Amino acid sequence: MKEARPAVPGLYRIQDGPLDLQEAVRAVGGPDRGAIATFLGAARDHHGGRGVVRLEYHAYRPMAEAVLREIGEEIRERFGTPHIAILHRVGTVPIGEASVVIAVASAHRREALEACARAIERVKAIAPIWKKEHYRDGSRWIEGSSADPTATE
Amino acid sequence: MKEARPAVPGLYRIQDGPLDLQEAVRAVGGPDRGAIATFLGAARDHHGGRGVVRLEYHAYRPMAEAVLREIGEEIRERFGTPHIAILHRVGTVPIGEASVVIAVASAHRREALEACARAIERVKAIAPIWKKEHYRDGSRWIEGSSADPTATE
Amino acid sequence: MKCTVLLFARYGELAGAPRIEVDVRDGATLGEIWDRVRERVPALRGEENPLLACERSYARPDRVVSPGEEIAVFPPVSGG
Amino acid sequence: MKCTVLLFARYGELAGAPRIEVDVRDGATLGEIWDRVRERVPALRGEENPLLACERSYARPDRVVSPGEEIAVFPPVSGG
Repeated sequence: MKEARPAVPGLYRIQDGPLDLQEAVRAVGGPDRGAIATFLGAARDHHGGRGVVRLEYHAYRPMAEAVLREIGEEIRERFGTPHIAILHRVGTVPIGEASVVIAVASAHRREALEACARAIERVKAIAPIWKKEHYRDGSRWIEGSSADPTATE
Repeated sequence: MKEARPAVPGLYRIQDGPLDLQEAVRAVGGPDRGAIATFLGAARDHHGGRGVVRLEYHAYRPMAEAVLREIGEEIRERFGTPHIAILHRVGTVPIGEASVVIAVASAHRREALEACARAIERVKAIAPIWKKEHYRDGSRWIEGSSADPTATE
Repeated sequence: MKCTVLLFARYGELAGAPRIEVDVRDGATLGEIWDRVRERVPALRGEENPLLACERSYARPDRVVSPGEEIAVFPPVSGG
Repeated sequence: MKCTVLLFARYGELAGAPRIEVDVRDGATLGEIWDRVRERVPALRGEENPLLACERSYARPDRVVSPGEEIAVFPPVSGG
Protein backbone atom coordinates (compact mmCIF):
# COMPACT_ATOMS: atom_id res chain seq x y z
CA MET A 1 0.00 0.00 0.00
CA LYS A 2 2.92 2.31 0.68
CA GLU A 3 4.96 1.93 -2.45
CA ALA A 4 4.42 4.59 -5.06
CA ARG A 5 1.81 3.62 -7.61
CA PRO A 6 1.33 5.09 -11.04
CA ALA A 7 -1.76 7.23 -11.12
CA VAL A 8 -4.44 5.24 -12.90
CA PRO A 9 -7.96 6.23 -13.84
CA GLY A 10 -10.54 5.02 -11.42
CA LEU A 11 -12.91 5.93 -8.62
CA TYR A 12 -12.71 3.99 -5.36
CA ARG A 13 -14.69 5.13 -2.34
CA ILE A 14 -16.27 4.00 0.91
CA GLN A 15 -19.11 6.37 1.64
CA ASP A 16 -21.98 7.11 3.99
CA GLY A 17 -25.33 7.68 2.32
CA PRO A 18 -26.80 6.63 -1.01
CA LEU A 19 -24.63 5.51 -3.91
CA ASP A 20 -25.11 7.03 -7.35
CA LEU A 21 -24.82 4.58 -10.24
CA GLN A 22 -24.62 7.46 -12.71
CA GLU A 23 -21.59 8.86 -10.92
CA ALA A 24 -19.80 5.54 -11.39
CA VAL A 25 -20.82 5.37 -15.05
CA ARG A 26 -19.68 8.93 -15.67
CA ALA A 27 -16.37 8.22 -13.96
CA VAL A 28 -15.52 5.39 -16.36
CA GLY A 29 -17.11 6.51 -19.64
CA GLY A 30 -15.31 8.11 -22.55
CA PRO A 31 -15.43 8.39 -26.33
CA ASP A 32 -13.02 5.49 -26.94
CA ARG A 33 -15.07 3.03 -24.88
CA GLY A 34 -17.93 1.14 -26.46
CA ALA A 35 -19.04 -0.84 -23.44
CA ILE A 36 -19.84 -0.11 -19.82
CA ALA A 37 -20.83 -2.98 -17.54
CA THR A 38 -22.13 -2.25 -14.08
CA PHE A 39 -23.07 -4.26 -11.04
CA LEU A 40 -25.26 -2.91 -8.27
CA GLY A 41 -25.71 -4.90 -5.07
CA ALA A 42 -28.86 -3.96 -3.18
CA ALA A 43 -30.17 -4.68 0.30
CA ARG A 44 -32.57 -7.61 -0.03
CA ASP A 45 -35.63 -8.13 2.16
CA HIS A 46 -34.86 -11.78 2.89
CA HIS A 47 -31.95 -14.13 3.50
CA GLY A 48 -32.17 -17.85 4.12
CA GLY A 49 -35.94 -17.68 4.46
CA ARG A 50 -35.78 -14.96 7.11
CA GLY A 51 -37.17 -11.45 6.66
CA VAL A 52 -34.54 -8.70 6.71
CA VAL A 53 -35.64 -5.19 7.66
CA ARG A 54 -32.39 -3.33 6.98
CA LEU A 55 -28.67 -3.87 6.54
CA GLU A 56 -25.80 -2.22 8.29
CA TYR A 57 -22.27 -2.16 6.89
CA HIS A 58 -19.05 -1.42 8.73
CA ALA A 59 -15.66 -1.01 7.11
CA TYR A 60 -12.04 -0.62 8.08
CA ARG A 61 -12.32 2.47 6.02
CA PRO A 62 -8.82 3.49 4.93
CA MET A 63 -7.81 -0.11 4.29
CA ALA A 64 -11.07 -0.82 2.47
CA GLU A 65 -10.50 2.08 0.07
CA ALA A 66 -6.94 0.87 -0.52
CA VAL A 67 -8.21 -2.67 -1.19
CA LEU A 68 -10.84 -1.40 -3.63
CA ARG A 69 -8.04 0.36 -5.49
CA GLU A 70 -5.94 -2.81 -5.46
CA ILE A 71 -8.87 -4.74 -6.89
CA GLY A 72 -9.09 -2.12 -9.63
CA GLU A 73 -5.40 -2.69 -10.36
CA GLU A 74 -5.87 -6.46 -10.48
CA ILE A 75 -8.78 -6.08 -12.88
CA ARG A 76 -6.90 -3.65 -15.05
CA GLU A 77 -3.96 -6.03 -15.35
CA ARG A 78 -6.13 -9.08 -15.95
CA PHE A 79 -8.64 -7.68 -18.44
CA GLY A 80 -6.91 -4.60 -19.81
CA THR A 81 -9.78 -2.42 -18.64
CA PRO A 82 -8.30 0.64 -16.93
CA HIS A 83 -11.58 2.46 -16.39
CA ILE A 84 -13.08 1.18 -13.16
CA ALA A 85 -15.23 2.58 -10.37
CA ILE A 86 -16.03 0.77 -7.12
CA LEU A 87 -18.20 2.48 -4.50
CA HIS A 88 -19.31 0.85 -1.26
CA ARG A 89 -21.76 2.28 1.23
CA VAL A 90 -21.37 1.98 5.00
CA GLY A 91 -23.82 2.59 7.83
CA THR A 92 -27.48 1.69 7.53
CA VAL A 93 -28.65 0.59 4.06
CA PRO A 94 -32.45 0.46 3.74
CA ILE A 95 -34.03 -2.44 1.82
CA GLY A 96 -33.89 -1.86 -1.94
CA GLU A 97 -31.00 0.62 -1.77
CA ALA A 98 -27.52 -0.05 -3.14
CA SER A 99 -24.73 -1.25 -0.87
CA VAL A 100 -22.16 -1.52 -3.64
CA VAL A 101 -21.82 -0.15 -7.18
CA ILE A 102 -19.21 -1.21 -9.71
CA ALA A 103 -18.71 0.12 -13.24
CA VAL A 104 -16.15 -1.00 -15.80
CA ALA A 105 -15.71 0.56 -19.22
CA SER A 106 -13.86 -1.00 -22.10
CA ALA A 107 -13.58 -0.77 -25.85
CA HIS A 108 -15.43 -4.09 -26.16
CA ARG A 109 -18.24 -5.71 -24.23
CA ARG A 110 -16.67 -9.02 -23.25
CA GLU A 111 -13.85 -7.55 -21.17
CA ALA A 112 -16.20 -5.05 -19.53
CA LEU A 113 -18.68 -7.77 -18.53
CA GLU A 114 -16.05 -10.22 -17.33
CA ALA A 115 -14.13 -7.55 -15.45
CA CYS A 116 -17.29 -6.38 -13.72
CA ALA A 117 -18.17 -9.94 -12.64
CA ARG A 118 -14.63 -10.48 -11.36
CA ALA A 119 -14.61 -7.16 -9.49
CA ILE A 120 -17.68 -7.96 -7.39
CA GLU A 121 -16.24 -11.40 -6.54
CA ARG A 122 -13.04 -9.77 -5.34
CA VAL A 123 -14.85 -7.08 -3.35
CA LYS A 124 -16.81 -9.79 -1.53
CA ALA A 125 -13.69 -11.87 -1.00
CA ILE A 126 -11.17 -9.35 0.29
CA ALA A 127 -12.54 -5.86 1.05
CA PRO A 128 -12.48 -5.37 4.85
CA ILE A 129 -16.19 -4.64 5.11
CA TRP A 130 -18.81 -6.44 7.20
CA LYS A 131 -22.55 -6.74 6.90
CA LYS A 132 -24.99 -6.97 9.78
CA GLU A 133 -28.49 -8.12 8.99
CA HIS A 134 -31.29 -6.68 11.07
CA TYR A 135 -34.47 -8.70 11.52
CA ARG A 136 -37.71 -7.82 13.23
CA ASP A 137 -36.48 -9.61 16.33
CA GLY A 138 -32.73 -9.19 16.37
CA SER A 139 -29.64 -8.91 14.25
CA ARG A 140 -26.67 -10.96 13.12
CA TRP A 141 -23.22 -10.31 11.70
CA ILE A 142 -22.62 -12.07 8.42
CA GLU A 143 -19.13 -13.49 8.08
CA GLY A 144 -18.67 -14.54 4.57
CA SER A 145 -15.39 -14.95 2.93
CA SER A 146 -12.66 -17.02 4.49
CA ALA A 147 -10.61 -16.73 1.29
CA ASP A 148 -7.01 -16.08 2.19
CA PRO A 149 -6.56 -12.44 1.18
CA THR A 150 -2.80 -12.77 1.20
CA ALA A 151 -2.88 -15.56 -1.38
CA THR A 152 -1.75 -14.55 -4.84
CA GLU A 153 -4.31 -15.39 -7.49
CA MET B 1 -45.43 -13.11 -31.93
CA LYS B 2 -49.17 -13.57 -32.22
CA GLU B 3 -49.93 -16.21 -29.62
CA ALA B 4 -51.07 -14.95 -26.25
CA ARG B 5 -48.19 -14.56 -23.81
CA PRO B 6 -48.45 -14.32 -20.07
CA ALA B 7 -47.78 -10.80 -18.92
CA VAL B 8 -44.24 -10.75 -17.56
CA PRO B 9 -42.34 -7.94 -15.92
CA GLY B 10 -40.00 -6.15 -18.23
CA LEU B 11 -39.35 -3.03 -20.24
CA TYR B 12 -38.57 -3.38 -23.96
CA ARG B 13 -38.38 -0.32 -26.15
CA ILE B 14 -36.91 1.09 -29.35
CA GLN B 15 -36.66 4.83 -28.90
CA ASP B 16 -35.46 8.03 -30.49
CA GLY B 17 -33.27 10.20 -28.31
CA PRO B 18 -31.06 9.52 -25.29
CA LEU B 19 -31.41 6.36 -23.21
CA ASP B 20 -31.70 6.57 -19.43
CA LEU B 21 -29.79 3.87 -17.54
CA GLN B 22 -31.62 4.80 -14.34
CA GLU B 23 -34.97 4.16 -15.99
CA ALA B 24 -33.84 0.62 -16.83
CA VAL B 25 -32.52 0.07 -13.31
CA ARG B 26 -35.72 1.37 -11.75
CA ALA B 27 -37.79 -0.86 -14.04
CA VAL B 28 -36.10 -4.04 -12.81
CA GLY B 29 -35.31 -3.25 -9.15
CA GLY B 30 -37.30 -4.38 -6.15
CA PRO B 31 -36.92 -5.32 -2.49
CA ASP B 32 -36.52 -9.05 -3.15
CA ARG B 33 -33.62 -8.54 -5.59
CA GLY B 34 -30.08 -8.26 -4.31
CA ALA B 35 -28.33 -7.82 -7.64
CA ILE B 36 -28.75 -5.65 -10.70
CA ALA B 37 -26.35 -6.08 -13.61
CA THR B 38 -26.40 -3.61 -16.47
CA PHE B 39 -24.76 -3.27 -19.83
CA LEU B 40 -24.51 -0.02 -21.70
CA GLY B 41 -23.25 0.04 -25.27
CA ALA B 42 -21.95 3.44 -26.33
CA ALA B 43 -20.98 5.00 -29.66
CA ARG B 44 -17.22 4.65 -29.95
CA ASP B 45 -14.98 7.15 -31.74
CA HIS B 46 -13.08 4.49 -33.68
CA HIS B 47 -13.58 1.15 -35.41
CA GLY B 48 -10.94 -0.90 -37.13
CA GLY B 49 -8.44 1.94 -36.90
CA ARG B 50 -10.78 4.43 -38.54
CA GLY B 51 -12.19 7.51 -36.81
CA VAL B 52 -15.96 7.47 -36.35
CA VAL B 53 -17.77 10.80 -35.97
CA ARG B 54 -21.26 9.52 -35.19
CA LEU B 55 -23.42 6.44 -35.44
CA GLU B 56 -26.84 6.05 -36.95
CA TYR B 57 -29.17 3.19 -36.10
CA HIS B 58 -32.20 1.99 -38.01
CA ALA B 59 -34.67 -0.60 -36.83
CA TYR B 60 -37.61 -2.58 -38.11
CA ARG B 61 -39.29 -1.03 -35.16
CA PRO B 62 -42.35 -3.16 -34.29
CA MET B 63 -40.46 -6.39 -34.98
CA ALA B 64 -37.42 -5.15 -33.04
CA GLU B 65 -39.52 -4.44 -29.97
CA ALA B 66 -41.12 -7.88 -30.28
CA VAL B 67 -37.69 -9.49 -30.58
CA LEU B 68 -36.37 -7.62 -27.53
CA ARG B 69 -39.33 -9.02 -25.61
CA GLU B 70 -38.62 -12.51 -26.92
CA ILE B 71 -35.01 -12.17 -25.79
CA GLY B 72 -36.32 -11.20 -22.37
CA GLU B 73 -38.43 -14.37 -22.36
CA GLU B 74 -35.46 -16.50 -23.37
CA ILE B 75 -33.34 -15.00 -20.60
CA ARG B 76 -36.10 -15.43 -18.04
CA GLU B 77 -36.46 -19.10 -18.91
CA ARG B 78 -32.74 -19.75 -19.01
CA PHE B 79 -31.60 -17.90 -15.91
CA GLY B 80 -34.78 -17.57 -13.87
CA THR B 81 -34.43 -13.77 -13.88
CA PRO B 82 -37.81 -12.28 -14.72
CA HIS B 83 -36.85 -8.64 -14.22
CA ILE B 84 -35.31 -7.41 -17.44
CA ALA B 85 -35.15 -4.14 -19.35
CA ILE B 86 -33.76 -3.71 -22.86
CA LEU B 87 -33.76 -0.27 -24.48
CA HIS B 88 -32.27 0.49 -27.89
CA ARG B 89 -31.86 3.91 -29.44
CA VAL B 90 -32.45 4.65 -33.14
CA GLY B 91 -31.51 7.63 -35.29
CA THR B 92 -28.26 9.51 -34.77
CA VAL B 93 -26.22 8.53 -31.71
CA PRO B 94 -23.40 10.98 -30.94
CA ILE B 95 -20.01 9.60 -29.84
CA GLY B 96 -20.02 8.69 -26.16
CA GLU B 97 -23.79 8.32 -25.90
CA ALA B 98 -25.60 5.04 -25.31
CA SER B 99 -27.05 3.04 -28.19
CA VAL B 100 -28.31 0.19 -26.02
CA VAL B 101 -29.01 -0.28 -22.31
CA ILE B 102 -29.78 -3.60 -20.63
CA ALA B 103 -30.59 -4.20 -16.96
CA VAL B 104 -31.28 -7.52 -15.27
CA ALA B 105 -32.22 -7.91 -11.61
CA SER B 106 -32.05 -11.12 -9.65
CA ALA B 107 -31.90 -12.36 -6.09
CA HIS B 108 -28.26 -13.31 -6.62
CA ARG B 109 -25.40 -11.78 -8.56
CA ARG B 110 -24.34 -14.70 -10.71
CA GLU B 111 -27.63 -15.04 -12.59
CA ALA B 112 -27.92 -11.29 -13.03
CA LEU B 113 -24.43 -10.98 -14.51
CA GLU B 114 -24.74 -14.02 -16.76
CA ALA B 115 -28.20 -13.03 -17.93
CA CYS B 116 -27.01 -9.53 -18.77
CA ALA B 117 -24.05 -10.86 -20.78
CA ARG B 118 -26.36 -13.26 -22.62
CA ALA B 119 -28.93 -10.56 -23.34
CA ILE B 120 -26.49 -8.27 -25.16
CA GLU B 121 -25.21 -11.22 -27.23
CA ARG B 122 -28.77 -12.02 -28.28
CA VAL B 123 -29.63 -8.40 -29.06
CA LYS B 124 -26.62 -8.20 -31.35
CA ALA B 125 -27.44 -11.56 -32.93
CA ILE B 126 -31.14 -11.26 -33.68
CA ALA B 127 -32.70 -7.82 -33.11
CA PRO B 128 -33.59 -6.33 -36.52
CA ILE B 129 -31.50 -3.21 -36.02
CA TRP B 130 -28.69 -1.87 -38.21
CA LYS B 131 -25.80 0.44 -37.51
CA LYS B 132 -24.31 2.88 -39.95
CA GLU B 133 -20.93 4.35 -39.11
CA HIS B 134 -20.24 7.90 -40.23
CA TYR B 135 -16.65 8.96 -40.87
CA ARG B 136 -15.24 12.34 -41.76
CA ASP B 137 -15.29 11.31 -45.39
CA GLY B 138 -18.21 8.97 -45.81
CA SER B 139 -20.29 6.31 -44.14
CA ARG B 140 -20.79 2.57 -44.12
CA TRP B 141 -23.48 0.12 -43.05
CA ILE B 142 -22.24 -2.47 -40.59
CA GLU B 143 -23.68 -5.90 -41.21
CA GLY B 144 -22.77 -8.03 -38.32
CA SER B 145 -24.60 -11.11 -37.35
CA SER B 146 -25.30 -13.85 -39.82
CA ALA B 147 -26.51 -16.11 -37.01
CA ASP B 148 -29.64 -17.92 -38.16
CA PRO B 149 -32.36 -16.19 -36.14
CA THR B 150 -34.82 -19.01 -36.79
CA ALA B 151 -32.49 -21.58 -35.22
CA THR B 152 -33.52 -22.80 -31.79
CA GLU B 153 -30.76 -22.46 -29.26
CA MET C 1 -51.68 -11.94 -55.00
CA LYS C 2 -50.00 -8.60 -54.36
CA CYS C 3 -47.35 -8.47 -51.64
CA THR C 4 -45.75 -5.42 -50.11
CA VAL C 5 -42.20 -6.23 -49.03
CA LEU C 6 -40.48 -4.03 -46.46
CA LEU C 7 -36.77 -3.43 -47.05
CA PHE C 8 -34.43 -2.16 -44.35
CA ALA C 9 -31.04 -0.53 -44.00
CA ARG C 10 -28.78 -1.13 -47.01
CA TYR C 11 -31.48 -3.03 -48.89
CA GLY C 12 -33.77 -0.02 -48.71
CA GLU C 13 -30.98 2.16 -50.01
CA LEU C 14 -30.22 -0.24 -52.86
CA ALA C 15 -33.89 -0.33 -53.85
CA GLY C 16 -34.26 3.42 -53.48
CA ALA C 17 -37.39 2.85 -51.37
CA PRO C 18 -38.29 1.36 -48.00
CA ARG C 19 -40.85 -0.99 -49.57
CA ILE C 20 -41.67 -2.59 -52.89
CA GLU C 21 -44.81 -4.22 -54.18
CA VAL C 22 -44.63 -7.47 -56.16
CA ASP C 23 -47.17 -9.80 -57.77
CA VAL C 24 -46.86 -13.50 -56.93
CA ARG C 25 -49.03 -16.61 -57.26
CA ASP C 26 -51.43 -17.40 -54.41
CA GLY C 27 -49.68 -19.64 -51.91
CA ALA C 28 -46.26 -18.32 -52.82
CA THR C 29 -43.42 -18.83 -50.36
CA LEU C 30 -41.17 -16.19 -48.86
CA GLY C 31 -38.35 -17.47 -51.08
CA GLU C 32 -40.43 -16.95 -54.22
CA ILE C 33 -41.39 -13.46 -53.09
CA TRP C 34 -37.75 -12.55 -52.49
CA ASP C 35 -36.84 -13.90 -55.95
CA ARG C 36 -39.53 -11.66 -57.45
CA VAL C 37 -38.16 -8.65 -55.53
CA ARG C 38 -34.71 -9.32 -56.96
CA GLU C 39 -36.07 -9.53 -60.47
CA ARG C 40 -37.49 -6.06 -59.96
CA VAL C 41 -34.40 -4.63 -58.22
CA PRO C 42 -31.20 -5.73 -59.95
CA ALA C 43 -29.07 -4.07 -57.26
CA LEU C 44 -30.31 -6.70 -54.79
CA ARG C 45 -29.34 -9.70 -56.92
CA GLY C 46 -25.92 -10.09 -55.38
CA GLU C 47 -27.25 -10.32 -51.82
CA GLU C 48 -26.43 -13.71 -50.37
CA ASN C 49 -27.46 -13.50 -46.72
CA PRO C 50 -30.88 -11.92 -46.63
CA LEU C 51 -32.94 -12.39 -43.49
CA LEU C 52 -36.63 -13.01 -44.06
CA ALA C 53 -39.49 -12.10 -41.78
CA CYS C 54 -43.22 -12.71 -41.92
CA GLU C 55 -45.62 -11.05 -39.53
CA ARG C 56 -42.70 -9.60 -37.56
CA SER C 57 -41.08 -12.95 -36.87
CA TYR C 58 -38.11 -14.51 -38.58
CA ALA C 59 -39.19 -17.16 -41.09
CA ARG C 60 -37.57 -19.61 -43.48
CA PRO C 61 -37.74 -19.34 -47.29
CA ASP C 62 -40.28 -22.20 -47.48
CA ARG C 63 -42.80 -20.31 -45.36
CA VAL C 64 -46.07 -20.02 -47.32
CA VAL C 65 -47.42 -16.47 -47.24
CA SER C 66 -51.10 -15.61 -46.90
CA PRO C 67 -52.58 -12.47 -48.45
CA GLY C 68 -52.10 -9.41 -46.27
CA GLU C 69 -49.27 -10.79 -44.18
CA GLU C 70 -46.42 -8.38 -43.38
CA ILE C 71 -43.26 -9.40 -45.24
CA ALA C 72 -39.79 -7.96 -44.68
CA VAL C 73 -36.32 -8.71 -46.05
CA PHE C 74 -33.11 -7.24 -44.65
CA PRO C 75 -29.36 -7.71 -44.35
CA PRO C 76 -27.60 -9.31 -41.38
CA VAL C 77 -28.29 -7.26 -38.28
CA SER C 78 -25.84 -5.04 -36.39
CA GLY C 79 -27.65 -3.57 -33.40
CA GLY C 80 -26.17 -3.20 -29.93
CA MET D 1 6.70 -2.17 22.77
CA LYS D 2 3.09 -1.03 23.04
CA CYS D 3 0.76 -1.94 20.18
CA THR D 4 -2.71 -0.59 19.52
CA VAL D 5 -4.79 -3.26 17.78
CA LEU D 6 -7.89 -2.22 15.84
CA LEU D 7 -10.83 -4.61 16.10
CA PHE D 8 -13.73 -4.56 13.66
CA ALA D 9 -17.32 -5.78 13.40
CA ARG D 10 -18.08 -8.69 15.72
CA TYR D 11 -14.59 -8.62 17.23
CA GLY D 12 -15.08 -5.05 18.32
CA GLU D 13 -18.40 -5.98 19.89
CA LEU D 14 -16.87 -8.97 21.70
CA ALA D 15 -14.09 -6.78 23.07
CA GLY D 16 -16.49 -3.99 24.00
CA ALA D 17 -14.16 -1.52 22.25
CA PRO D 18 -12.95 -0.77 18.71
CA ARG D 19 -9.29 -1.01 19.79
CA ILE D 20 -7.15 -2.51 22.50
CA GLU D 21 -3.60 -1.78 23.61
CA VAL D 22 -1.23 -4.62 24.41
CA ASP D 23 2.39 -4.86 25.50
CA VAL D 24 4.62 -7.20 23.50
CA ARG D 25 8.34 -7.78 23.08
CA ASP D 26 10.19 -5.71 20.49
CA GLY D 27 10.20 -7.59 17.21
CA ALA D 28 6.95 -9.40 18.00
CA THR D 29 5.00 -10.95 15.16
CA LEU D 30 1.35 -10.33 14.30
CA GLY D 31 0.56 -13.83 15.59
CA GLU D 32 2.10 -13.05 18.99
CA ILE D 33 0.21 -9.77 19.19
CA TRP D 34 -3.07 -11.53 18.43
CA ASP D 35 -2.30 -14.12 21.13
CA ARG D 36 -1.76 -11.31 23.60
CA VAL D 37 -5.07 -9.71 22.58
CA ARG D 38 -6.85 -12.99 23.23
CA GLU D 39 -5.26 -13.28 26.66
CA ARG D 40 -6.75 -9.90 27.47
CA VAL D 41 -10.15 -10.59 25.89
CA PRO D 42 -11.42 -14.06 26.76
CA ALA D 43 -14.44 -13.61 24.45
CA LEU D 44 -12.08 -13.67 21.46
CA ARG D 45 -10.38 -16.95 22.39
CA GLY D 46 -12.70 -19.11 20.35
CA GLU D 47 -12.12 -17.20 17.10
CA GLU D 48 -10.48 -19.49 14.59
CA ASN D 49 -10.42 -17.49 11.35
CA PRO D 50 -9.11 -14.04 12.21
CA LEU D 51 -7.78 -11.92 9.39
CA LEU D 52 -4.68 -9.92 10.23
CA ALA D 53 -3.60 -6.63 8.73
CA CYS D 54 -0.54 -4.47 9.18
CA GLU D 55 -0.30 -0.96 7.79
CA ARG D 56 -3.66 -1.43 6.00
CA SER D 57 -2.55 -4.51 4.07
CA TYR D 58 -3.35 -8.13 4.77
CA ALA D 59 -0.41 -9.87 6.42
CA ARG D 60 0.49 -13.33 7.70
CA PRO D 61 0.94 -14.25 11.38
CA ASP D 62 4.72 -14.39 10.99
CA ARG D 63 4.93 -10.74 9.92
CA VAL D 64 7.28 -8.89 12.28
CA VAL D 65 5.77 -5.64 13.52
CA SER D 66 7.71 -2.41 13.96
CA PRO D 67 6.78 0.15 16.60
CA GLY D 68 4.02 2.48 15.47
CA GLU D 69 2.70 0.27 12.67
CA GLU D 70 -1.09 0.09 12.36
CA ILE D 71 -2.35 -3.37 13.35
CA ALA D 72 -5.89 -4.68 12.82
CA VAL D 73 -7.62 -8.00 13.43
CA PHE D 74 -11.06 -8.84 12.15
CA PRO D 75 -13.44 -11.66 11.23
CA PRO D 76 -13.98 -12.98 7.68
CA VAL D 77 -15.33 -10.19 5.51
CA SER D 78 -18.85 -9.87 4.11
CA GLY D 79 -19.03 -6.74 2.01
CA GLY D 80 -20.81 -6.45 -1.32
